[in-house]
Amino acid sequence: MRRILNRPELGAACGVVAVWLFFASYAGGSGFLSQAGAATYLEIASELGLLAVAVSMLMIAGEFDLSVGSMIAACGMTISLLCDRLGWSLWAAIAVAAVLALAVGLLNGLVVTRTKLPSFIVTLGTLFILSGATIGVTRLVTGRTQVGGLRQALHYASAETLFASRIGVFSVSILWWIGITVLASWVLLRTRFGNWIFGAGGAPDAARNLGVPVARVKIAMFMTTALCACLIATFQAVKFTGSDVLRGTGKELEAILAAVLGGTLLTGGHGSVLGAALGALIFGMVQQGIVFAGVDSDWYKVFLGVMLVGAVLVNTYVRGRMVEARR
Amino acid sequence: MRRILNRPELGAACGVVAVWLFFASYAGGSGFLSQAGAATYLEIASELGLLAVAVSMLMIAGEFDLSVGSMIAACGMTISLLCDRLGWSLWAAIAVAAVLALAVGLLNGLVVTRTKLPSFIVTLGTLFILSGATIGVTRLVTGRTQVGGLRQALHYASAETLFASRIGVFSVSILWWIGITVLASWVLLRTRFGNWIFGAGGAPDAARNLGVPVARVKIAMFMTTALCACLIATFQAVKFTGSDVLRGTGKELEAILAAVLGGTLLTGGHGSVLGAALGALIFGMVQQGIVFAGVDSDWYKVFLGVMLVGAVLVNTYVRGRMVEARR
Amino acid sequence: SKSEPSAQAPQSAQAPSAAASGAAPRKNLTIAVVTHGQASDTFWSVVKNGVNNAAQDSGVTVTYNAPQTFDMVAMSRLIDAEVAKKPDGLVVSIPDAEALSRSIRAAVDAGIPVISINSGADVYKGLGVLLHVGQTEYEAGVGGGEKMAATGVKNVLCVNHEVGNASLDLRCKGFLDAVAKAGGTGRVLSVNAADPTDSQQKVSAALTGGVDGILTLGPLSSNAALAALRQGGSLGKVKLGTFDLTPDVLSGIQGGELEFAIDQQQYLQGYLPIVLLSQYKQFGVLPAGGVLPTGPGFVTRETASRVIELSKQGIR
Amino acid sequence: MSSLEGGRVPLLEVEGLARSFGKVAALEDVSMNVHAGEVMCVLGDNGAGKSTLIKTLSGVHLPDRGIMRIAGEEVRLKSPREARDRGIATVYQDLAMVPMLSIVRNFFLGAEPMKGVWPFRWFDLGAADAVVRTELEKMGIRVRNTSEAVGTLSGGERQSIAIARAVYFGARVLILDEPTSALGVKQAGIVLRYVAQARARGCGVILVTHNPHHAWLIGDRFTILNRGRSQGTFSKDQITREELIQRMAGGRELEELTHELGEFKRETTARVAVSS
Amino acid sequence: MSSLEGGRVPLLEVEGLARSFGKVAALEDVSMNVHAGEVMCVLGDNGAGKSTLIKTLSGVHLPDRGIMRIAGEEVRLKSPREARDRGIATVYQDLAMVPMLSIVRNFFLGAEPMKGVWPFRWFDLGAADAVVRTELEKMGIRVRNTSEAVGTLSGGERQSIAIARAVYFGARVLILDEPTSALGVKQAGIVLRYVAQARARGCGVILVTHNPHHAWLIGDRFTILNRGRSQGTFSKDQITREELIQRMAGGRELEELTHELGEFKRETTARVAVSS
Ligand SMILES: Nc1ncnc2c1ncn2[C@@H]1O[C@H](COP(=O)(O)OP(=O)(O)OP(=O)(O)O)[C@@H](O)[C@H]1O
Ligand SMILES: Nc1ncnc2c1ncn2[C@@H]1O[C@H](COP(=O)(O)OP(=O)(O)OP(=O)(O)O)[C@@H](O)[C@H]1O
Ligand SMILES: [Mg+2]
Ligand SMILES: [Mg+2]
Repeated sequence: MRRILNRPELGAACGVVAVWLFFASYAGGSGFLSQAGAATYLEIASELGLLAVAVSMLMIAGEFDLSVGSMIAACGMTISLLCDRLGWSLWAAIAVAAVLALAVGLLNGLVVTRTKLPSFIVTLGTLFILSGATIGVTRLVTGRTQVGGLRQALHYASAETLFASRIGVFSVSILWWIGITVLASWVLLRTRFGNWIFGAGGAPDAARNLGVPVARVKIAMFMTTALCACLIATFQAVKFTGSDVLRGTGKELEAILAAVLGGTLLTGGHGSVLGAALGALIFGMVQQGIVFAGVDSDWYKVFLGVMLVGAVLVNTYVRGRMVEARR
Repeated sequence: MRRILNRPELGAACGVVAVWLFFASYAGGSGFLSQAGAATYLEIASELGLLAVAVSMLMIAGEFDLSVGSMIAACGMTISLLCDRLGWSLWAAIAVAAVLALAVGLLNGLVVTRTKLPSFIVTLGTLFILSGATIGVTRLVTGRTQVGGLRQALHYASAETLFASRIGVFSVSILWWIGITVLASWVLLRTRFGNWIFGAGGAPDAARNLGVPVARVKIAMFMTTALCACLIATFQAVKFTGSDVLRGTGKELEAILAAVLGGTLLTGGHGSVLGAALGALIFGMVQQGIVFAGVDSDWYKVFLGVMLVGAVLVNTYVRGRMVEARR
Repeated sequence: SKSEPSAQAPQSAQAPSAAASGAAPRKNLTIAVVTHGQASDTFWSVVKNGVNNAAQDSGVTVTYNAPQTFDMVAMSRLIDAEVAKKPDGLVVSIPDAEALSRSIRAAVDAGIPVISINSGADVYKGLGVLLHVGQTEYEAGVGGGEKMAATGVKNVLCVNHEVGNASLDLRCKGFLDAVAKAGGTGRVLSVNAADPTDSQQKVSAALTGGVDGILTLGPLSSNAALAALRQGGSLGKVKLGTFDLTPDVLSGIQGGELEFAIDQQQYLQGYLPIVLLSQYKQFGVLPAGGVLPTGPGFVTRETASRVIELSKQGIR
Repeated sequence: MSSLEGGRVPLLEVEGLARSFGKVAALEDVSMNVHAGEVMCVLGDNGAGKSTLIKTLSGVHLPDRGIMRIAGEEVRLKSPREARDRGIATVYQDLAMVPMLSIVRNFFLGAEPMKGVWPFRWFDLGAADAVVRTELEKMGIRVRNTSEAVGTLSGGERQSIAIARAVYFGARVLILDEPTSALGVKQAGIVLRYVAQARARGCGVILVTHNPHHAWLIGDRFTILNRGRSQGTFSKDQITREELIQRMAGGRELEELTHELGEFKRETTARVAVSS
Repeated sequence: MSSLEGGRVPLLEVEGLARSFGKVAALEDVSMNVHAGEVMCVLGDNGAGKSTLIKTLSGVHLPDRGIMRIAGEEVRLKSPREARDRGIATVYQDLAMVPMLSIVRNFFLGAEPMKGVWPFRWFDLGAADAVVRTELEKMGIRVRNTSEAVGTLSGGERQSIAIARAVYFGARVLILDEPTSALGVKQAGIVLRYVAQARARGCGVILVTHNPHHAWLIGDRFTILNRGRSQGTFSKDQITREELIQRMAGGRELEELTHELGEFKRETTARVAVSS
């Protein structure tokens, strides 16, 4: 019992229940409870959740990555351009995008660990550079800011099965989300590398003194995060058979929020992958629940803000003790 | 000599020189060096600088405020609505807006210090709520998202002299910027309250043990920051004789960036007001320099990102020692 | 009352003229509107006013939704959610047919009558959308370019306040194409819509390059451009045109500071589809035209005074 | 020491103090007092609750139960500031220093000397600097520069500064939590002398220490804590040094150890002889 | 101890080590060595550079100058991991613990026991837990729950865990930086016994301590540092306990202190008599 109470994701779990109950009673009649309704918020949660899982691990390792949003745009555009302009196979294009993502992640990690600059600043720089380069290159090549026609790409069908098919009304991305959450949770809690992540974030100097290769751990997490962003880009590119340069804008903040809702500390060293996944679920439910409830979109942000602070408060209250190290 | 080398703002000063030299040589012919050119980037720097000064003090006290951007929109709208719809005197409207800002700052501070939630999350909630409420109320009252006609408001002329006049080609906001920077610098470095700010951010528990009223210091800084946001809203409302609900979006990030460029640590406890003012100057010069240099606006963000990381690197390199406590 | 219309929706979609409810008294209809324009955008706030007025006039319930940023993925999810609510009609804008086709098709397949507005004139048919209300952004831009070229300018600036928003890109492209056709040159200047000081000073800086004509894509940047011209003392020397109307823009036109404003009459883009859908749902009637163009209209010094009061009410 | 106690009102007194953290009862029913001009030593094992006791006395923690009196008056300290205002100065085991702040700013944090007339009153850095220099000199510490950040100093140097600060501000009661543990013999001697000086000035001193030699050298009375409970208070004439060490559960251990060490050594020599 | 030294190659040896931080020369020309089966005590004032020496030996700092040999082989340690791989285990003064991590995870951080076949190898938490429990029990520490965060423990408890860890992993050379300073007499005794056991197993131990009693009890040789310079190395038969204390600049101080304290007390009594 005490073990359960001590888990960082407990708050998020209660938050999920609270938010669900709220919308079920308030907007249940309008389809929130229907299978189709559940499918819409689970789809949002699954994509955000994939990212939040990686982001929460990176945050536990003590770093931020603000460039994931523009990474989604960059990867999606890479896939679309390669397929649409050069007629590449979709799979080859996805592979190139993944390599690009890993390279940017590596670069982020190297700069952060070498220069000891705050990752907030470095990855903000990456955000600008990536997003600018995506716009620049796309407009240079196509004269537009959106590229479509992926449906005609080579091997589209197999990619669609894997990334954009549906099981009943539910998106296949939900399976990915569950799978990756389980895997990441196992890595974090049950492997040596997971222990190193906690050490690297909780007390980097101490961990280094004990022989943990802190820099390598952080770089690996930057690369994982970038790869997850690329995965989402792939989902969206395949599902929407194209990309635009604004896609993913703001996703970095949503992912960080989901991680925090899930009990991950902004300061690093403490957190939970499962919690981040649940945080994403809260996010998805709020986002769609507002639509189901028919809240005037003028007031949407007010609602979101109140729900957000409310969820974090419930979270903290349930966890019983306030986080010690803050910010 | 060693004293100067140890100052946190030295890096920013070098950054200013470096950026100026870069654009002077690269875009000097196109007006960057002219008086009018200087006036354009000084005007941008002065408004951002006002905010960055307050934000850097808040960051030194160990907290973030992401709601300053939406505070600008909310205050601007308050002023415009009161004058345009109710025919209030401009000065009365400004006073009401300032009171509103102080109240929101107080609320931010109270929630952060009472609940011990990270200010990042709390003020993100405030950001959503304020921005949503501004949109909602404005549309409810006017059916539009932009309100103008401030030129016809009572006492516009006197307000214009104070907030929107020009001395030669230079905006009067530059004087405000210099004045507030000097005042804030004095408070931070030469008064008891300033010492408390450093203590509250550097080691809150230790400071509390020594009798520093940490919570009150933080709340005061939240209120100061909100007030500065309101000041900028006033500048812009008077200068552009109206407001819109988008105004200020993203300013919070720019202010934090300017503060970091100026040597303020994201972790709190260390930083400089003068540095933040210089950071804002760098920002203004980069933003305008790019236009003077005629860089294709598609690539604007790439340039900004590279300049940003470059400036921070120069900053850190010049300061000689890397920041110890990071993030 | 929810289940009733949804049960017969498929039939009415298959054979509108045979709608069972044809002669029935007016029912409690629900129409969903999903666009790509944020609530904070001046242009779209007029559309929304049209939607609301139409809802009141024809006694139907409407919900208006738009993503918080120009985000096609979020927009498709909003459509999904609305479709899950099974409305009696759906109004969408289609700035990116590729991204939205899946969600729009799903709505059509679910038997919901769909009307598209604003953008999507070229693709709406293929998606099974009944009707399009509005005009393409590109043509509006071309119109602006022709008007600008007629004043004799040679070096123009298109001030874009939201890079990456496909509809703004099209406006600029049309504008620059038209100016180029008339023998002029020009470029795009991107500014930050949220910071008028930034916009003003950027336009000021760009003016040093000998620009003699400026088109702004919305009132946010037109105010800043006006301030920049005032600051540089080039009011009247540099021609200024803008998209969309506000009281400030109109008084600027009256005072001769602005050359013209392009008016898409977006109020109609909000008003018409609601009325059309409610009529269609009740009586199965629909215009046969396909595309109902609402613009571009130009407001110039001669016509400004008539429009100014309407603009204050958020109708133009 | 009995001459100092009889009938006089203690400077600081607690009765039946209790404090727990979640399920951990760090203090249960602790009573103790300190008079003006005496050194009260608090002794005990690791985790016995000594630091918790001291933090409760200085207003950092609120007690769950129990009464606290300052000069006979019942009080309930709600903040360290209040304690400080009532003349209680404390050196915490975890130091209460701001690492990124300079030595002089740390020294005066929360009690800055002011100059000028309101509202133009400012932090008199010049005067502060002079005070710090002399105070540190008195402790035998030579710092290169009082505007250097505290974070760059060695553990012992930091400890010394914290003590110098508390002594400088210590008005009536001076509380020290293991002040000598990180210090070399020389610095420890200086600290003990400081304590003696404070006592001579009429201060009441509460001293937590693990070092029975230091305790015996300076203490007038001794309170022994064990798992959050007081094991009794002894004045110097009621107990011998050996008894004290014994009670700190260390005497026998140390003796045994000396004995054991001899055996180990023999073993080692044997092993080494075999292996070489 | 000469029997252990003559001609044998030291386990760990440094010559002419120097290291500065900016303008502060923390170490200048320090030479020392430790053989298998002996305890080398490093003594010195606060800020003498003891911690810096130890951090250099364990790969945390790279030396500016100087040679380091492990079992006669010249090495240049680039990371703590390398030092650990070469059999050097260290307990740092600033502890090297991750406060928010559980006891068992801290204990094995950087050297987790693994289970399963690659790539499905995982951290064997069960085995780790058992090890931690027995190791801590050996040190006389009872923790409620090994999955509790280290941050909630008292200073001494944390210190004990760090030592238990180093002893458990200590292969050839065990380095301890002031291990007993935060400990009660009892726990300090246990730690010293640990050190003796390690020595008996043939470990070379380098021990930094401020406590001359502890040093004399356990040390075989003594190196004294002063302002970053070595003041010589003495084996136990070359120096008496009193001389050692003297050299630590403390003996005379303590004597003087005892003398002074007497005087202060007299003053105090006089003053109190006057004031009452
Ligand atoms: N903030 C806290 N949260 C939870 N437990 C705490 C807290 N502070 C102290 N404790 C627990 O209370 C007990 C007493 O701690 P305390 O620090 O008072 O011991 P101590 O006597 O000072 O020990 P040491 O000699 O090692 O410093 C310990 O078991 C510790 O784990
Ligand atoms: N990272 C660092 N940066 C700057 N100066 C340092 C650093 N580490 C140590 N020093 C300086 O080097 C000198 C020696 O420090 P060190 O910690 O080695 O002393 P020590 O002998 O361990 O002292 P103590 O007994 O107080 O622990 C001190 O003056 C200290 O200020
Ligand atoms: Mg303690
Ligand atoms: Mg040391």
